[in-house]
Amino acid sequence: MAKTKTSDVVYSPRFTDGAEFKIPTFKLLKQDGTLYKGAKAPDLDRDKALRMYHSMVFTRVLDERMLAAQRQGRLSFYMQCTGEEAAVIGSTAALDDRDMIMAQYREQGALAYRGFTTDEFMNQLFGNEQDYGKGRQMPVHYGSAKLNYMTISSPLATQIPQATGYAYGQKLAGEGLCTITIFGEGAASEGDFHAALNMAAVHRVPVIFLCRNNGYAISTPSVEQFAADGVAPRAFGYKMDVIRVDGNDILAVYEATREARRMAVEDNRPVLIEAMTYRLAAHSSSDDPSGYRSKDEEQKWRDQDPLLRMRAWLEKAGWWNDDEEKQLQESLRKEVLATMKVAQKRPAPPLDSLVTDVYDQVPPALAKQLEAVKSHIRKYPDTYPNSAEQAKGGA
Amino acid sequence: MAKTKTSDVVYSPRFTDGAEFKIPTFKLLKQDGTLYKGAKAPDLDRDKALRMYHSMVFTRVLDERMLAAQRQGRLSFYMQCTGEEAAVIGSTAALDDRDMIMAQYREQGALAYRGFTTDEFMNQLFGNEQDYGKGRQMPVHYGSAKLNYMTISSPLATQIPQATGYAYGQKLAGEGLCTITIFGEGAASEGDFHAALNMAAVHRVPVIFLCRNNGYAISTPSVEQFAADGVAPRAFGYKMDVIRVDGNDILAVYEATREARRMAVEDNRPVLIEAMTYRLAAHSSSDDPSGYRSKDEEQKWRDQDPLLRMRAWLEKAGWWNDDEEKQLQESLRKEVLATMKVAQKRPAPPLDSLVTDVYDQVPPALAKQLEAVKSHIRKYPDTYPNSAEQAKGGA
Amino acid sequence: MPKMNMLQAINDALDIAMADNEKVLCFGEDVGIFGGVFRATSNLQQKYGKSRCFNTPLVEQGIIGFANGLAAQGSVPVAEIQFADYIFPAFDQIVNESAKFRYRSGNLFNVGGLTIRAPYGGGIAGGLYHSQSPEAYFAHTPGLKVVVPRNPHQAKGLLLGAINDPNPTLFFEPKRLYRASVGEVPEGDYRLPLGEAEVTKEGKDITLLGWGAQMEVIGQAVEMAEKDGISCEVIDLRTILPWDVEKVAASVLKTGRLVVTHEAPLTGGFAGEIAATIQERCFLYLESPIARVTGLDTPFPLALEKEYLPDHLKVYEAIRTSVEF
Amino acid sequence: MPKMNMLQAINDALDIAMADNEKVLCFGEDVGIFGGVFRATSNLQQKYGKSRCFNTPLVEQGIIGFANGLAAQGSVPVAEIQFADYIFPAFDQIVNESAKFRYRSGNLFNVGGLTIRAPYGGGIAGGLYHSQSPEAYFAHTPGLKVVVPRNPHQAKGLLLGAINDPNPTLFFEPKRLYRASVGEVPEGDYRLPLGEAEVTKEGKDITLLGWGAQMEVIGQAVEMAEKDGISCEVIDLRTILPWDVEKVAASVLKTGRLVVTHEAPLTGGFAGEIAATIQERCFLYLESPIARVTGLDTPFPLALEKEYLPDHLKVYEAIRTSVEF
Ligand SMILES: Cc1ncc(C[n+]2csc(CCOP(=O)(O)OP(=O)(O)O)c2C)c(N)n1
Ligand SMILES: Cc1ncc(C[n+]2csc(CCOP(=O)(O)OP(=O)(O)O)c2C)c(N)n1
Ligand SMILES: [Mg+2]
Ligand SMILES: [Mg+2]
Repeated sequence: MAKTKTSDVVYSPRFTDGAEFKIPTFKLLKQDGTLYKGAKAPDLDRDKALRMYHSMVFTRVLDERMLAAQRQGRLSFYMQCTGEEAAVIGSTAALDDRDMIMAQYREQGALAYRGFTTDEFMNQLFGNEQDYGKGRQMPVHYGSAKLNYMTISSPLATQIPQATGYAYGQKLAGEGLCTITIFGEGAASEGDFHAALNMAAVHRVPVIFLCRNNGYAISTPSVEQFAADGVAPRAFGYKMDVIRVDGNDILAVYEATREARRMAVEDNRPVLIEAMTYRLAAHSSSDDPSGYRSKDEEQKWRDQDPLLRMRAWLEKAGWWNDDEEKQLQESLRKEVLATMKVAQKRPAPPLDSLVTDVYDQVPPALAKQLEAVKSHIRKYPDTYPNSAEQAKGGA
Repeated sequence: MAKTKTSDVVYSPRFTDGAEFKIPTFKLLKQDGTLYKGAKAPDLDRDKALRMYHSMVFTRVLDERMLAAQRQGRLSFYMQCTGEEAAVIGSTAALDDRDMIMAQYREQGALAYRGFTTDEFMNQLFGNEQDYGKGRQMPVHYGSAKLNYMTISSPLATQIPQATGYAYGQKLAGEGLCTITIFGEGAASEGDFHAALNMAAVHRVPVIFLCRNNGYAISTPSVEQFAADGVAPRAFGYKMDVIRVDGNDILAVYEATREARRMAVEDNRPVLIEAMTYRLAAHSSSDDPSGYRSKDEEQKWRDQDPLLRMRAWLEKAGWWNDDEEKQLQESLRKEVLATMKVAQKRPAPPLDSLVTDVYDQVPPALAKQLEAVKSHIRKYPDTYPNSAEQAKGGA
Repeated sequence: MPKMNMLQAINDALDIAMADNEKVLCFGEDVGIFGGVFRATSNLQQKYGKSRCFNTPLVEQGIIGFANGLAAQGSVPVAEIQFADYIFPAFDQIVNESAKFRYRSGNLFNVGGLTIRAPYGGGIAGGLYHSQSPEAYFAHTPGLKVVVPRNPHQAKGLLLGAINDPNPTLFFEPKRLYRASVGEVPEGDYRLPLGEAEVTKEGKDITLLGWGAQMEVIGQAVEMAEKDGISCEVIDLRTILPWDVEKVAASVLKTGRLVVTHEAPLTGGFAGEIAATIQERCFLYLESPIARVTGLDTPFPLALEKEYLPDHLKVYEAIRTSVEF
Repeated sequence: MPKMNMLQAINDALDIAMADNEKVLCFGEDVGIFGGVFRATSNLQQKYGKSRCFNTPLVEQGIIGFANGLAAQGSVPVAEIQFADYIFPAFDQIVNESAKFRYRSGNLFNVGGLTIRAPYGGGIAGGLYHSQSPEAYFAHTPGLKVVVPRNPHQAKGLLLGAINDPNPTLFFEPKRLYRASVGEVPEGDYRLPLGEAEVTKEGKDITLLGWGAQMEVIGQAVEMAEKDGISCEVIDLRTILPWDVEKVAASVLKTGRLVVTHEAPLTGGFAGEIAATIQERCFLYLESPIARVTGLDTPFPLALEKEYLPDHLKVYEAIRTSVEF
């Protein structure tokens, strides 16, 4: 019901667009690896810090190798996390590993941090018979039940209200877990985003909304995506706590998410985090950004590389050095290449997977459709070389 | 692209939900008809003020009579504007009559102000052959091309992004006109609302978003609709100018809308207005509010009746008196009753209207379907008494 | 057995499901303290608390997105859409998400626990936005189940079947029957199978097929036809997707004639799918063209609702035409 | 006549429409300076300015809502949905609004100027979210027109037809053909009629019916069948709604056999509507059951796309089966 306090009354029309109410950016770490004056590093031990950094380097190496593989025609499609590793990995590191992650498609760093193996990555990328997704989705649509990483879905923003629902279920279950959903500033324009935040605030759901504001949605710059100062002020519309963070500063992202998680789990207060970052690579292997942005702009952000920043911090802490870096890079490169070669050779998923998982069980009419496909393949085995052998089994 | 100003940086995580940034309510007129201290009445001449007041009284009378007609079984359904006349009529009065109005369903006052005749109202309510909508929509789904009032559509919030588009077209046409869209605080939860505001802000569209925050969406109180302090703070998310106004204060609504219109038309700045008001009646003739709110609460708002408030102001200005009031009420009641009786007796829309207006022309297959219906009716004329006569004409 | 109307039967089913499994949640617009605009969720909040039965904000895409997430988490959401006409803002969440959740993840995740309830259909002077029958839109979407009950007994058993089915299920309730259809309803938990049509009357000259409120219409038409000496077999499809091809084909192989009826527009309606499948399965046995008695290819009208609806006389005429072909 | 691929033909049509009428606007995700992810709107912003060709925020329901409002105002919006798979968030604006705008207002208002363009269909290794063929969802919606071109010449003429048609029209572009289909395209403005199927090849033994990219598949199958001595009549439906019943029925009355093919799943696909209508219209003339060669009742696959697709061999087999029935 409408409520007004007398103290909140004015007698001449006063319009406001909220611009005077600035949301500051939270930062801890400078590019040279030192902390800002007055900043305090989060409570991270060496092991955890190195786990985070390893995941960053792994993600970078994976992205470089797989883009190259795509260019060589080994892979149909690829999307890089490059430039956004701190936002994705810093936030994941601040969670309980049992918390659910519902991401967009550019968050392979989160999965790497959770322990998705190189082999698991490759199987999805090549859609082979060991892909958990059974070769049904385009590359980078990873998922892992055991790592609590929801399978990626291409339609943008659909996972955002789902995260609200998932977290509501966690709240009822009472196990002290929460859900984080990660998405781009473009996806945040979808109606689903608005629904998700509003419902989370009304029902006090333990969910963290992490927006990677990387400046672009494919070719569309954020100034054509929204007129406001980023996505953060939308939280006010739902009375949701919000923080803006330097997305290239892994310590700040970690700290912001740690505190957000506490608010979500202990107080059932959903939180919006806007991580200001930049997509250093093309949107995907199908995209060429030179048509819509300048090399200068890219360079400005390359100078803010989140990996170099974390590395500098680790080195200053005495936890990392050039040799270790070289060795890590090399071993990861080797591992990625070797694993890729194996995965690429694995056979495609079985013909029966054409009809499984549509329902919990294959309905009779669909089973007949599969039989018809098999008998057709038996007639023209040369045209369907991948499945000709398997079709033989048919009735 | 991501922008940060150094001055906007913090070095420890600071969350905010914007609650400290209060949006005040703009008021001018007290319930006793005097102005608040420091308030200045808008520049309204006697004729305009009386046009506004007449529309309010007409709307109130219409609502009372038609609800009674519904109770008597003359009408299938009805929805009242009662309690919200100031929000609807005050805003409409501040527009150019050529501006487009895209409303929800509870805004008959706007149409009354524009000059929709009692007969036009009745034809729609009874869905007779003179209904512009050809008896296709439930009662209260009015529309008028000549009065620039878009035909009401039941699916909530769909008209809000449409208003953005309509106004964009007006901007290109360059005739200095704008669009206002009026909707409830419940409808503002739909994804379409978010899309509409964002697009309007990005494309600098001359559109006014007027939210009637009347405390309820059917049985759902606004505290279960959103956690924030009303709908107004959402404007910040889009960097849109917003004003909150006492929706029962017709002078304040008028003044806020007048200024909003100026901003929209002269500066291409879309504006959100949140009018705080209350639905004094049931949601519709099908609803009984006693299941979800108290008589006390209703009484509190009845004491804020916007009609009584305006009347008191008019009387203080010497523009209105008891006699005139009595006479107006009586003549309007008579007119509504008399017009209703005539409209109710008008025949239903012609049988052919079953298939017209689906497309600009009736497609051949659909014309055949109509023929089949006609020949069926000819076979069973007694079962379809309303159209039996017309079916005779068939092939 | 107690007598109930369809709303009571639905309320009873929800009550049993919530008592049986604390993971069952009911929510949607006005379903909380108010019990829904039709009162199908009456007393559930009072009984099971605000955390398990509650109002949502007015945003269908959010309701179903939220429900999808809950189901993926292992809860058993029963989401209400206030009118089937307002399910379309949630179309993406249903068609791209609910329906494809299990498939795209290779069965790592699923939203099998999801049930979406929505009143649908005409005959209540609701006009184009309170009368639609959108089942065919969803029936073109592999991964979904679509169920429509014809009376209180079926409504309770099928709804309990839907809630317990491990697949996302749309449950369309013929709102014209909410209070009009009254019948005996067994007490306690019972579940009718999804995916199975029911022969509600045997006959030999012609098969009549429908679902939901059309079953009553078929009943009246059949009564007239039987007076003419035409022996009618009547089938309630009950589950629109995946549908029971075998039972329908078996009947038509016997009778040689088929009339299918639904309220939705003809073009693209589900009767088309049935006719296409059955003409193929029963080609040599068909004695006359498969007839469809449906709404017109227009939005749902108001003043001319009576003329638009596929009523018993239109069905009766189709029977006669088919038999006299 | 110059040779063009389908993208160039579409770009040419948009260019002509914008030059011809300043009320024509093109917008959608990435359609501005970038010219769309497939480059169908290349150079239009450069030529006609940012106010007539522009990027929108990433919100399909907003894009179509905005377009509906523009059309109601008298503008002629050509809105792009980046992939047909992403049209579903706009389903409500299309099905409840665009389709019913004129009807519900008694023709006071209309959105006849609206055209919605979207690349659709499979064969590009796009998996379940970059391959869908959603035409049947819209074909169940009176008030809409649904058009699918088969080659560059048709694409340009039909798109100009759609933009100038006074009804809201969905224009689905077979993206597999965007660059693959190259052909002669007349210069300047020409408009192909909506609602008319085209007989692209005459024959007497069997009728083959399809639209979009399936026309190429039909072509290959027919070539095989004709080598077997089977004379095939080929029809491109072109407009799915409202569809040209007369032309199809006339052909089947002549040939006695019909095969319909589309990529979308079988159940609820538009081939069902066609089969249902034609079995009724041509009952006594049918020599074999009407066959449907379609996608399976599953989401669109990736690794097994080849096996899923209704390719020329499957169509050829259907022809043989029909003729040998
Ligand atoms: C509903 C929907 N619409 C459109 C697309 C096509 N699309 C894929 S990614 C993308 C841009 C997303 O931008 P953003 O959310 O900022 O994420 P980023 O790529 O920058 O990480 C678009 C338009 C889609 N996948 N889903
Ligand atoms: C998309 C959609 N969902 C649900 C409804 C059913 N419905 C009609 S009015 C209403 C409540 C609207 O509340 P609000 O917007 O606050 O307007 P008010 O009635 O208070 O003026 C609901 C849920 C609808 N018409 N459209
Ligand atoms: Mg982005
Ligand atoms: Mg309200």
